[in-house]
Amino acid sequence: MSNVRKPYDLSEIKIPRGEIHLIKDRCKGCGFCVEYCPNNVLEVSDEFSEKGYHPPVVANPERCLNCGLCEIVCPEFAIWSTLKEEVEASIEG
Amino acid sequence: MKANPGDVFTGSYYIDGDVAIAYGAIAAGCKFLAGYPITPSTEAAEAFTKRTPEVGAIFVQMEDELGSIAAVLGASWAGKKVMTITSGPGFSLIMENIGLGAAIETPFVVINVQRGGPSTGIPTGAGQADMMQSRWGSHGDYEVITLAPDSPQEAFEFTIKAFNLAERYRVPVMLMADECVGHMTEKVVVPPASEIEVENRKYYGGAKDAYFPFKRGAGLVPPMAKAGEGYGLYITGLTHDEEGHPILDRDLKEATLRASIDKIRLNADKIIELKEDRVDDAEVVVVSYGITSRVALKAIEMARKEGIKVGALRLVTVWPFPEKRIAELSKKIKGFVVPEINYGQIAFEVDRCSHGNTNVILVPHGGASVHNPEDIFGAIKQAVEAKKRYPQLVSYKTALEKQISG
Amino acid sequence: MAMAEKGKVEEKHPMEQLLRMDRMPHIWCPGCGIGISVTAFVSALKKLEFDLNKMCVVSGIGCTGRVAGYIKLDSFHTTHGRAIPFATGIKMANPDLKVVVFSGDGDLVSIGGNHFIHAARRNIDITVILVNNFIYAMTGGQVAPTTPETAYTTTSPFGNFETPANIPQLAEAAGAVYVARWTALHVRRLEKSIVEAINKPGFSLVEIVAPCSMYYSRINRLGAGIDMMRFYHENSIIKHDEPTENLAVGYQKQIIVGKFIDRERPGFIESNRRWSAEAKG
Amino acid sequence: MRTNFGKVLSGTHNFSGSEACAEGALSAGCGFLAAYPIVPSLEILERFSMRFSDFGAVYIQMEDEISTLAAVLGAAWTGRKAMTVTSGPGFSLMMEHVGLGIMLETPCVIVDVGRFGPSEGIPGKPGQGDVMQMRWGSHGDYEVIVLSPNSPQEMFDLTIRAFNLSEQYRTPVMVMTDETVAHMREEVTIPLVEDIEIIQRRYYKGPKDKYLPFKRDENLVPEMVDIGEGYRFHVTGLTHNEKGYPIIDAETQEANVHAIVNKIRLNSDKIVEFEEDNIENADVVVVSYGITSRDVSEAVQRVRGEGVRVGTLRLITVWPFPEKRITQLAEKIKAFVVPEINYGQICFEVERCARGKAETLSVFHDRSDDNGVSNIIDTIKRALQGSV
Repeated sequence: MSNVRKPYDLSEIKIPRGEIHLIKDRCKGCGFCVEYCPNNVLEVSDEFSEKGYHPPVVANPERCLNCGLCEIVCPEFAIWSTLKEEVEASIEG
Repeated sequence: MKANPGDVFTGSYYIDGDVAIAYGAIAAGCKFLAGYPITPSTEAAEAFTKRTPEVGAIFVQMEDELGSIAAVLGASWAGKKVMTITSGPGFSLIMENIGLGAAIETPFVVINVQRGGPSTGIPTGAGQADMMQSRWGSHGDYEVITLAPDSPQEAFEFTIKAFNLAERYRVPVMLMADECVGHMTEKVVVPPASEIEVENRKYYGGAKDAYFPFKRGAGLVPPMAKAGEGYGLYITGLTHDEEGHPILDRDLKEATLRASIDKIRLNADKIIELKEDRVDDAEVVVVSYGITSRVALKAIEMARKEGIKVGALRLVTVWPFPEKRIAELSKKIKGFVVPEINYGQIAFEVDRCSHGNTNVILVPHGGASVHNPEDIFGAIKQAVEAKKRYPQLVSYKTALEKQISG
Repeated sequence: MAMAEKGKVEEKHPMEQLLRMDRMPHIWCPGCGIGISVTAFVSALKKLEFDLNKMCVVSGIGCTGRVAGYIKLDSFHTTHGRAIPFATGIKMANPDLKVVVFSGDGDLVSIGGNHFIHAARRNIDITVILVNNFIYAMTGGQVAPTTPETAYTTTSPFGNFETPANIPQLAEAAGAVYVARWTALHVRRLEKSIVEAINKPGFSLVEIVAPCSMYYSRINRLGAGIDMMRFYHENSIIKHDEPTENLAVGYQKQIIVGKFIDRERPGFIESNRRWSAEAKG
Repeated sequence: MRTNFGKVLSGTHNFSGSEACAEGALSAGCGFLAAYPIVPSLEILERFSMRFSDFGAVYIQMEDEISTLAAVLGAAWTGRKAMTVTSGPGFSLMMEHVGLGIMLETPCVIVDVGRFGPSEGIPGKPGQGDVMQMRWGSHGDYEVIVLSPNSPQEMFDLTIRAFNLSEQYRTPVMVMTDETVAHMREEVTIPLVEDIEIIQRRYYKGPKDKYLPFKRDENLVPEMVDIGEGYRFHVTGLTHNEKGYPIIDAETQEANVHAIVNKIRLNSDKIVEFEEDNIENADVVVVSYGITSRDVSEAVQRVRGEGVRVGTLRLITVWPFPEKRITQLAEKIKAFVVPEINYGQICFEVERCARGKAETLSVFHDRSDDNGVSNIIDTIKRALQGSV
């Protein structure tokens, strides 16, 4: 977009890409992680866990920024993210 | 006196023991319940609460059990029939004011739905380990009455009985249920009000300025007066005389304490209630109370099938203890078997009252479940087969105990 | 398949080092806010700059009372209402320890109300994390000292008519030096407050308004835990330094959150030492 | 560790029972006392609050007796020897935490200065109405150790013994005294520090991650660790396994109760202590404890002058009760006489253990009555006549 000015340090900014880890059988399907993921990485799956809950599924893995909110908002210690890579920022992002 | 029809929900219900307790209390005319939630007794308070608007009763959920029992004592002196409902840890917390209640001769009912202990223990499992506490848990000397129901139907009936005894003797009455009875759902028949005998408090009727709160007539139980009716009551937990004044430095003989104990001890024969089954020809008598008496029945049938003559003696009132009856039986039989969901409480009392005339075999159980009838049966066989008089109370080694102690 | 199984075992949640994984799964219901309070606490612990071996957690009875059993520090699950005095004993006997009381509203301000007042008054150097779910959940949903007016519980079947306790106001009046309140939704801010509270010398309190998705929400038909979280999202407002008299919580009304008190007051041990020194001359 | 034993007042002093108790506690290494003021136990806290800083101990007056015992239990887990002091009503308030102390198997000492009860009773007069409460006052099954001193010297000695037993068996131990013993002033000899026998806490020394708070030795007693040493242990008042984790099933409950009860029952012969006098050839034995035993001495002196063969048995440990000895004596004598400042408590236990072999006569020992001692004498005589 031409009307967006390009930050002068754009080349230095690294955007983290996270990887979601999920222990499905700990999930009790409360939906907090799905609801509060700021980048809508997660969705409720149709799958059943061992105890009959619907665990989340990583629907948009490329959008995870490894912010860690899912980890802290999950009451069951079932989900967390780790840093996979850092990518160059771009204004199209 | 008959129960007030408005308080009796006549009918046939399929309810648990806790709810039956609430119905019993309401039928007995209880108009004030103070309590604090504790498993496994909470359902009783919940059931009571739901009925409060219909019968004009008050339920207050206090900040803790100490508050609850104190409120109960206050409400009793304001003229209501009162109770509190609790379980083990809460029961320990009310100990101080049980003593106050006994000292100032206040009628009230305490429901203890016993769970596994000590401490927090097993909240959802049965126990019978507060039986001695119900008699001895507060400091100083006092006497109380303790009842133990073995079914929801009895939970209903005994709650009424508890209120009647409390009012008749101006004394704390403990209904010692257990988690099994509290949570067991069975048919409970609530008869019409005309068939429920309810006793009301004896109030003083004389001149207001001549009223002494602890002055006894022939019957050992002093009549009561309500707060706020011009009697100028002076009630204290300090040791007091007939007028209610503290005696402190005066001679103890002026104190009414002895009389407050004697009103139970000397009336024990009238208070004590037992249920006996096939005791007359028995070689062995199983002494039990509460849920354990139902388990014992099974063991008794097993023994009878093998030709052993076993009788059952069930304590309806656990305190006062049926001293005389136990002593009498001890001379005739080969042994008592005492199953309890504890490591020996009432068994010691049976042992004491047997005066070494017969063997006493405790069947212990740590709690959280009921006895295996096999264990009680085993103890019955041990009692029949015993060749000698044991030097002291013996504890039957149950399968579970064997497994644990290796 | 075997590979996958193996892979599963190797997956380790980053909080596991501070949790008793042999006790999992925990007892809390789906959508309960206590689990989030624990994750916020554990994240806070990771940010602290002292030896966690020197910290212990004391709980009373109730759903939140079970927290001590899941945190892998020296931990005590004590009697109902008495977590604060138990913690006081620990702190007095060994002032080098950091002591955190983690318990519920009924436990700490009803049956334990007296101890709450006096520990704050003495300014005992402990941190109290109080999960307020407006109900006695462990025993099946009875009215609590915090139950909002008109809310239904099993022992207020016709709606609660009692005035609930305003916990931050109580804490302030009694003498607490740090008082904050967040909902279970404000996890990051909550985490920060827990760090601040633990680092603050003296009696600090963090109240967490949390969903009881099983009893409070079911009896009052408020939906699942997620629905209560959405309610917090829409109805909580951050007002730092708000006078605590304004912090009462009504039934499904606005919840004011933030840090309300952060002040200095001599602590019990400090005063005790000063007085002893003076007395000795 | 923190105790400065240089401050132990070795030597002979004229102490009240309360002062002796406080000195005994400090000499035993008591590092923590929490209490709430109640007559007639005040003098113990007063003495302690004057002296604690010399020993590096901690003293805190809590908001009530409930919190007091909770604080003591918390303090005990930091490695300090801890104690509380109270009287009747306060003791009743402690009942729940006696159970927690038993369940967490926490060493601590509870001193109950008996006043006349029930309820507020007569705060300034001695009572022995808490003796059954000591044994049965908290809910659930457990066993306790209760010591009963009858002089200021014993207030000193038995307070130390109480700490020793509590450490040895990892259990709360109670010192049951009474208003008179607490207030009477007598000569008390405090030995040299090296002559005071102290049993230290048994600590676990294995690898930190292998510590099990309830793993038992052959005496069923588990080892302890202190908070803050990196063991990261958990303990709970719920029924628990060796690890200290709550387990809700009958088997764990049985194992838990079994251990708590039997660590005292199976060791009771080692714990039980009593004192006998003129037992040989006695026709009547007077069983007593605490202050009552001193009145018994006087009564017995008098009747012996009349040629009555009477012996005495004084309980030093009231619980565990010397069951076997009473049964043994019952075979040989005609009757037990049991004077107590209550309407009959330990007499029931004597009666039980006598197993019908000897009679048991209870005496309400009214110390406010000039005839207190002669009531005991009369009962001794009645016991002799009754059986002849």
